[in-house]
Amino acid sequence: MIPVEHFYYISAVLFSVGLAVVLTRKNAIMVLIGIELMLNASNLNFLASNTSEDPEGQFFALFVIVVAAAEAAVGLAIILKVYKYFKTIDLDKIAEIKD
Amino acid sequence: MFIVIFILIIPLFSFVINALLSSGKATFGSYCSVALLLLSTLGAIHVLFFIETKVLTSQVDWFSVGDQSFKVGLLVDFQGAVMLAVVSLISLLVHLYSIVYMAQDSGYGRYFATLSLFTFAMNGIVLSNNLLMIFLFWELVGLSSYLLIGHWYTKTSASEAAKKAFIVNRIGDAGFIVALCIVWCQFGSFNLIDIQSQMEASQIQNGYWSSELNALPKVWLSILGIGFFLAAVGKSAQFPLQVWLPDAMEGPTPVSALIHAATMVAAGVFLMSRVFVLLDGLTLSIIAFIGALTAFMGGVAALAQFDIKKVLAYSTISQLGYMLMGIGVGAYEAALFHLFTHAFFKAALFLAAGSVIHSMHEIAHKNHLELDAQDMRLMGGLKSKLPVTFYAYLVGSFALMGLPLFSGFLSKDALLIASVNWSYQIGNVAYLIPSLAFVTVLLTSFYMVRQLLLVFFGRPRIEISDLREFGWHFKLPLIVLSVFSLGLIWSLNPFDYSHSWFLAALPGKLNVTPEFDVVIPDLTNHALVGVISVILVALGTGLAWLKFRPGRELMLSKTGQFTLLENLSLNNWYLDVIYEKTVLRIVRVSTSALAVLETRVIDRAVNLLGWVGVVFSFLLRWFDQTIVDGLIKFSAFFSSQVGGMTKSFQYGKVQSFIIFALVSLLLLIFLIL
Amino acid sequence: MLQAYSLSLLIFLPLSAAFILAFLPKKLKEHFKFIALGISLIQLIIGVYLYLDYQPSDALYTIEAFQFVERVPWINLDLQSLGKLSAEYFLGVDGLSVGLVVLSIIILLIGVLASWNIQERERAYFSLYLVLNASIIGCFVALDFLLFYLFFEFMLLPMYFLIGLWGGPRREYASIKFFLYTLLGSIFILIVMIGLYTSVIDPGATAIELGLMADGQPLTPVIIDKVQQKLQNGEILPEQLVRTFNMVFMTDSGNVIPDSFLSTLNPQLVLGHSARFVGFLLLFVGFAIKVPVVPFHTWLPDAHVEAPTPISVVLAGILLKIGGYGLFRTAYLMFPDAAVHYAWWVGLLGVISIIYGAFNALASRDLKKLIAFSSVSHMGFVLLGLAALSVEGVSGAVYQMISHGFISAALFLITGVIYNRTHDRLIENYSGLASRMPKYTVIVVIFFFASLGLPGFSGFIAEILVLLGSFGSATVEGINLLPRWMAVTAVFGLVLSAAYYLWTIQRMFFGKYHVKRVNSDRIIDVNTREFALFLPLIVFVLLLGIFPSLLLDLINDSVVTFVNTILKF
Amino acid sequence: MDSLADKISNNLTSLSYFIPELILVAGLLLLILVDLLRKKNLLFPLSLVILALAIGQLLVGWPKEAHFLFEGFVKLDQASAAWRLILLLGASISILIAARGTLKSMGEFYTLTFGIVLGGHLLVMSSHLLIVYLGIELMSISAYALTLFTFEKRGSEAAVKYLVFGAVSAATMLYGISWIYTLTGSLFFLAPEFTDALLKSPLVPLSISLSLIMVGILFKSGSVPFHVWSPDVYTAAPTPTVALFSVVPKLAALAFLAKWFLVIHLFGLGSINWVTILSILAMLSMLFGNFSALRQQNVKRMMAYSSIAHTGFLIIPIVSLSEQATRNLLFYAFIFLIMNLATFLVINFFERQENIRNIKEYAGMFTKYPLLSLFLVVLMISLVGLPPTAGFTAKLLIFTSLWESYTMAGQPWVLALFIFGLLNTVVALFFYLKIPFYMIFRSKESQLADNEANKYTYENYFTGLLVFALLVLFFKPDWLLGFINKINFVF
Amino acid sequence: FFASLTVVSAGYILFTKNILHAALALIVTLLSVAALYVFTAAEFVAVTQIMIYVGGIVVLIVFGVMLTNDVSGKSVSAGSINRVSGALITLAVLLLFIYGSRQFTSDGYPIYKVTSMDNLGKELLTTYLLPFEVAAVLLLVALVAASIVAGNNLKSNAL
Repeated sequence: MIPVEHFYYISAVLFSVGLAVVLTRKNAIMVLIGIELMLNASNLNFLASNTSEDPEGQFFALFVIVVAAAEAAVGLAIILKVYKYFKTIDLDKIAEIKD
Repeated sequence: MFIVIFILIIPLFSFVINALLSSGKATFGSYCSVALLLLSTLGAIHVLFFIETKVLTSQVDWFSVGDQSFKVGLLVDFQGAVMLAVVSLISLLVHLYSIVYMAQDSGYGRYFATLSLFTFAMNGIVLSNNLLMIFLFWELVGLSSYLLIGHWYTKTSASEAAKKAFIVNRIGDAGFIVALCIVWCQFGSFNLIDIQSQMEASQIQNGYWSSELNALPKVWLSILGIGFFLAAVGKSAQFPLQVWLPDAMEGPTPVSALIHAATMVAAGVFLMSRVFVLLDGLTLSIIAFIGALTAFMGGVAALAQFDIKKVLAYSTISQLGYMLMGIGVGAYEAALFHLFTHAFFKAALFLAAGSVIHSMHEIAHKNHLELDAQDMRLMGGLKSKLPVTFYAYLVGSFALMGLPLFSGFLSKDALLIASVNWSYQIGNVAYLIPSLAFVTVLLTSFYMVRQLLLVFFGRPRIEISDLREFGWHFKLPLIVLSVFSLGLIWSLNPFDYSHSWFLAALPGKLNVTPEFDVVIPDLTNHALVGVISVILVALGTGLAWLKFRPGRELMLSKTGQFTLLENLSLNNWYLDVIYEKTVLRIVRVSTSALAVLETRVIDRAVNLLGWVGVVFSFLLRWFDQTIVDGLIKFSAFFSSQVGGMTKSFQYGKVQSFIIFALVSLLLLIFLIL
Repeated sequence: MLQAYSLSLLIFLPLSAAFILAFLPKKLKEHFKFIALGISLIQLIIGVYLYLDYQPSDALYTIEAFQFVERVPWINLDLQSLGKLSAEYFLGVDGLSVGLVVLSIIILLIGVLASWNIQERERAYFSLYLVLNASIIGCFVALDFLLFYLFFEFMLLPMYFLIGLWGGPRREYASIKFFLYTLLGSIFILIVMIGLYTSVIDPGATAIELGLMADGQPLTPVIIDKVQQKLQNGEILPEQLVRTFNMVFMTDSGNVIPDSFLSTLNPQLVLGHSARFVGFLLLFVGFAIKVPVVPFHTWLPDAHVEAPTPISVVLAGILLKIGGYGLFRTAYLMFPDAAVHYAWWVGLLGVISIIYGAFNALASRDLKKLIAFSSVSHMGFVLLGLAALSVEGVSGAVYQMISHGFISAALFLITGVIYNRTHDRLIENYSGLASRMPKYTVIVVIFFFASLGLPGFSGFIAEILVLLGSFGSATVEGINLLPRWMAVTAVFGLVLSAAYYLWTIQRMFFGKYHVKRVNSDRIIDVNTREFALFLPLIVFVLLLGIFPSLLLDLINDSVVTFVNTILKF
Repeated sequence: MDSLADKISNNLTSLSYFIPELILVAGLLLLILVDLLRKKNLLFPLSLVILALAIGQLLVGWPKEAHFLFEGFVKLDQASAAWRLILLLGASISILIAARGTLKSMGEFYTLTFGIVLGGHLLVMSSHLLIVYLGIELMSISAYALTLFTFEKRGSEAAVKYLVFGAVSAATMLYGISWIYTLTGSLFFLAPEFTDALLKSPLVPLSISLSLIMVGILFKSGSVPFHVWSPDVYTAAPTPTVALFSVVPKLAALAFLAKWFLVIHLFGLGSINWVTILSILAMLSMLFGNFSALRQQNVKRMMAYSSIAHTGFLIIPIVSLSEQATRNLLFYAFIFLIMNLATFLVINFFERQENIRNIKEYAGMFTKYPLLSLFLVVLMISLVGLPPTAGFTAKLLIFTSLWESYTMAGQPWVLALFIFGLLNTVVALFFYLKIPFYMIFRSKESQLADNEANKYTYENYFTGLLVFALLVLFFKPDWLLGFINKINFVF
Repeated sequence: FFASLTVVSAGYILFTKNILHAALALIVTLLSVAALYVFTAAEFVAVTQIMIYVGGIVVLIVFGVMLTNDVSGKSVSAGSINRVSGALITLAVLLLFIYGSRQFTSDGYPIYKVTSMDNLGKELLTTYLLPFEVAAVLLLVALVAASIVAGNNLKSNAL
């Protein structure tokens, strides 16, 4: 068996990687991918901690997956829209609104 | 008592009548006021004969503050009654005189209104039984003086003179107010009689001056006296505030006679006599010294003037100096005596001078000449043309010089003796005071004789052939005033003031200042002093005769060179210049400095607050854009320098913000931990 | 009927009129001013009634000490664990305020007359003016802090617009400056207000809460004592405390909750200072801005210079007095300990204002600015008299407020007259006006002399009282609150005021007639309407100068109570 | 474990308490249907009817006592009922704002609005972190889409920024929740066991996880430092939706924060001083909000910063930590709702009618629309917080509770917050008065006043009504507070 | 093994330049995470993960990539920004989290209990009814949102 700490470490690493992706990649879709990674990290945590009779963590993870799907759908739709207007999805090139 | 109120109120009526009448009926108004003033003069004389040594007083509540009440009340004692009579009489005569003198003036009604207002206010000062009321009327007198000096307001010099007079007076009033504060604080009352009795009861102990109510450090007693004295200095044109009086001659001449010679300027002396009990040794010495100094300075300043009225003005200053010196040496009754005699002869002189000036105007008008009607260098030989004027002037001058048989001799004698006695008592430096006084006697006779000679003797310097003296409006006042300048009116023995009915009627010594007991004048030196003064008068007359005897035409050219002394005299010791250079300059500089402070510093400091707000917002923006973004920029820069991995400096906004948020989050967590 | 509702009437008449005005059709615009005038006249009648019917009373600061009282519950919140909170619609006047109310009514009436020539946007102008009217009077009669604060703040807006819309060339700057300053001040006041009402209870309502008396029963001193005793012994549960905005209860230190923030016994510390002292200072600054006291005065010259004449009149005549009145009613009465403690500083600020204002007036080239600075100088006397805490001083301060109300109103009307004609207020551009405008000159001379404290005019009485009072200031523990040099220094303010006024008269009115950069044809003397504006002011100034008891009898008892209340502490 | 039948019946009973939400869901479906049927005209009235129904149901079924519903996932008490009422009102007014403009005929707009409201409802009622997460996500997803409804370049940009920021926040929050789960083994945060578990938890992970959760909440409420999305979104999104964003998600998040704050405050026993932290955040919010607003030219952007500042004010009663403070929070929220929405109503009017977006363009509008301008002045005064508007009363109340809290606990940061908050009011004056300033003092030369034409617009009436409410609530705050006071806040 | 696979593939996502590669790596990551789920006895979740994520989300993403990149003709890659700051932050976060996780009190080797599918279903429709319904609504809303966003897109494309 794997010690439970390992799950936590892996989840932490996963979250960090996700975060790094979000922070450093210019491409909006990459950012979305990063977010998915972060969500997965959380899920891993939930499941790792779900030791009792009550499968609370499992359900939570399930719902998170569902929400992630919804979010990804809307997110991609928005990105497409952006692409239509800006002809790019580089986040740093999207800067129309000024003070 | 009713009659006293009546006397007080009558001039006010006169004021109201004149103020409300339209300009068409101004003459009627002026006669009205003459009639009214006649009434009040009669009343005053009635009171004078009736009063003797009684002291009439009555008061009612004016308003109350807390449990203290401020009262209005009247006080008539002998000195007040005499003063009242003098003021009323001279005022009556001046009103009468003015009817003709001002006949051509456009501000006729205004003139009479203010003149009546002045009479009212002056009566008020005389009759008030408390200091607050005195102050009230004191200021009112100042106001009417202001208005009368500025009567010809279109003349810049007149309006400036008026302003100067009021402001300088105001400085004195500041002293009055301070003194009032001290009195109120110490006695809780302004009533003169209360003050006197409370002052007697008060003590000086351990450096504290304690009355029933309160105890103040001793120095406040001196400040009190100096405060009152400052008021008198302002009003009575003493050094260093005498500068306004010569300028005040810009006013119509009757006004100068009434206000700036006879009555108002004497109010300072009158006030000092009213508050005499409150003066302590230090104050008295200061008063004596300033008085004597002013007498001397005024005398010197009068020496070389060419303006007929200015000579008289400086002479007034000088005489007022005498009076205050008298107060200072403790001879307040002598001072009052001189006040009254001076009032008459100086009024006579001024009115006579007015007559001369009026005549000169007449000449100028007839001959279409542009000339200064007050310049003595243009006069001369008027004796025959204006006989009544001349004799009035002569009598007045003799009284002023202090020749025996004239009133001035009596009162001046009394003052001189008092000062001599006082200096005996004190010794040392104090001898300076009688010495100055005696020198002034010499100066007085010199400038008066000079004036007489220049104006009335010799050949006329301009064409005066068709000159004619004016009617009874002029003559009557001149005659009456001249009569009052004779010694016999005042004392049966014209050589000895101690026989004067006036001095006899005054109550005994008033001085109760705890610390310092002023000596009772010792009359043994009487004869000596009298003789010395007469000799000095003769000397002065001689000198003047030598220099200005008819026929000698020297130093009269307008372009002539003046000696140092003459310059000093002509310019009144350069006091105006000095004030201009110092006091006014300081005020001006500090004013503009404050104005600069106001606009530059204070306003800015406050705007700074707003500005800081704006700057702050920009800072925040800068923070938002530079730090938040700049952090990223910097990191990009950093990485390009160190790592050389990226070639672009681009940065993404959203992600930068996320970084910013995360940094905040981390900070937050560290804050917690 | 009138007795019971006169004060409400005073407030709501103009308010409802403003409302009606706002909806009247435009074609009636010629009549708007008559409506405003009518309202003011009705107010005048009520004011006269107030003045005549007011009975001086030296009752201590209880409800009974006030007259024409109207007291209706307004806000009653149940804060449960914090007890209850009550704000009332509570109006009333005592000697301190009755004179100011009458003054406001008169000045506002004159302001309407002075607005007769307003030609643009009459509807808005008169509506705002009436709103201003209501809030000013509200300020003076409100005895509930929240109500007072409401009126205090409410005043700002009409003022802001009146200056900003009908003002001079730099009006926008001036109005925003005015607004910000006063708002900043009111924030300070708000802070203290919150502190106060959380610390003070309403003994009456608390008694009802405790069952000591039934609802509707009159509040007797016995009950108050009982409640206060219980309060001080900590026997009242927090839920039963009825916290109040009532200014009268705030005045009584017995009503302060012992362990509260502003407790009199052991006040808490704020930054090392007693909370009560800090509270006093905040209130002081808040109102000092309004007074204005140097160095919080810089809004005043701008606001005055830019404001239209009637608004300057109201601003100088009344609004400044609200600052002074606020100091009396709140800062001093509610924090007597701090008032005594800071007397020296307050007095110093007063003296500085007097001298500083006078010097600046001397330096002003603009006539209106000169008068604005003279206001600063004269209001310094109010502060000085107040700081002295002696009966004379405080009476003088109240007197000065009212006297200055009349005089400064007249002075601003005076500048309005010349400005109306020539649109130029620079003193140096005029000379010898007396020859062309004799009546005007007479009026100017009268008011200038009144303002510089000539006896016979109201200013003299006020200033002499202040000086007497501050010289012999109240003693606490044997030491005078104010050193004597302050009074002595203040006297020189009088000299300076003579200097700047006389200099102005001499420059503008005397000498040969000559004007620069101004159309000479427009220099005409005052007309009848303008003269009618000045006449009542002359009468009042003279009346108050010659018969001070007309006013002093009214305020005397209240002043004595005021002083005793503070010194008793 | 309860039997299956029990659970089902439990859920069915729960449903009866859930009628407003059911109406919303049903309405949502109905609207989609109507939209599909191309009955565009029906949408607007229908949505209003649905909301009215929901409000009516809410009032009719006003809970007498607290219920845990659906196996304890939500807690229905009076406080949450009040919040739901506020959210429903906010949504209704927002939809009314949309009456002028193109949004009116877009079915999706209504659907998504309902989605946001539903999410808000869940959030304020939640007693389980899963519901919290779902609620927030529901709101967010709807909001991302709504941002785009201008269908222009800037809208899409704002949307993508919003999306990225929001998704990261949500993920962060989720990670925090997962840690909390690890720590406590339960997510029913209102249960006593949860509190006990928190108390026993080690400090470091606890503080990290709670901070992470805070990110999500602060993001939704738009407070510093998680505010950066809001200016862009406010600028670019259509005005009615901005109005909606400024009220519904924000207030829902704050309501949840109020609840959550009590949990993590742990009766003052915890080792983390959340009061200080939130005080500082509130101050920062006011600071950034007000000062940044100072130099804005765009009205909506200014309002964005204004609402950030208001978030700071709204946090004040939360940190005051008393029952009364919670009431004051409700009061403030209600007033904020009215004044903010009314302002957006006016802004929307001007945007549509005059195509005005920048403050300077308001010049001369006073002569053209006197009444509306007057209302706007009152609204701005209310937003500043001056009498005689309810904005003042609201501020007074929250500062009172803060003051009380300071006198009780004496925390220095609280005092700082107190003074700082009040001083911020002055700063706020600057920018709020900018609009009236331009409207009244600056005039456009070419404009002719045609009052009559603009007198009777529906905006006039509606804004008038809201403004009137603001005034009334100043003079008689007890009417509302009396109502709020009846609410039982015992948890 | 799966753990290291997860980490490696995630790292690849982070560092790869090609967005398609990233998407593929995401699949690997997700699969290995799913495998980890299985270790925690959550088979159902693992299955869902594979179905929704791999089957749905990743496909979506790949579509997204295709749609946004090939049209412009640019290379299907994405640069990176904020490298240093991003790395620093990430590192800090990572360290913090690991430091935090070390403090969890744990029993070392927990025993995960497999919940039967049956039970899960029952729970989902009873205890988790509300979240379930909410999730349904959420999906609906998301559908509407995505359709309006994308749909309008098409519409305006058509125009």
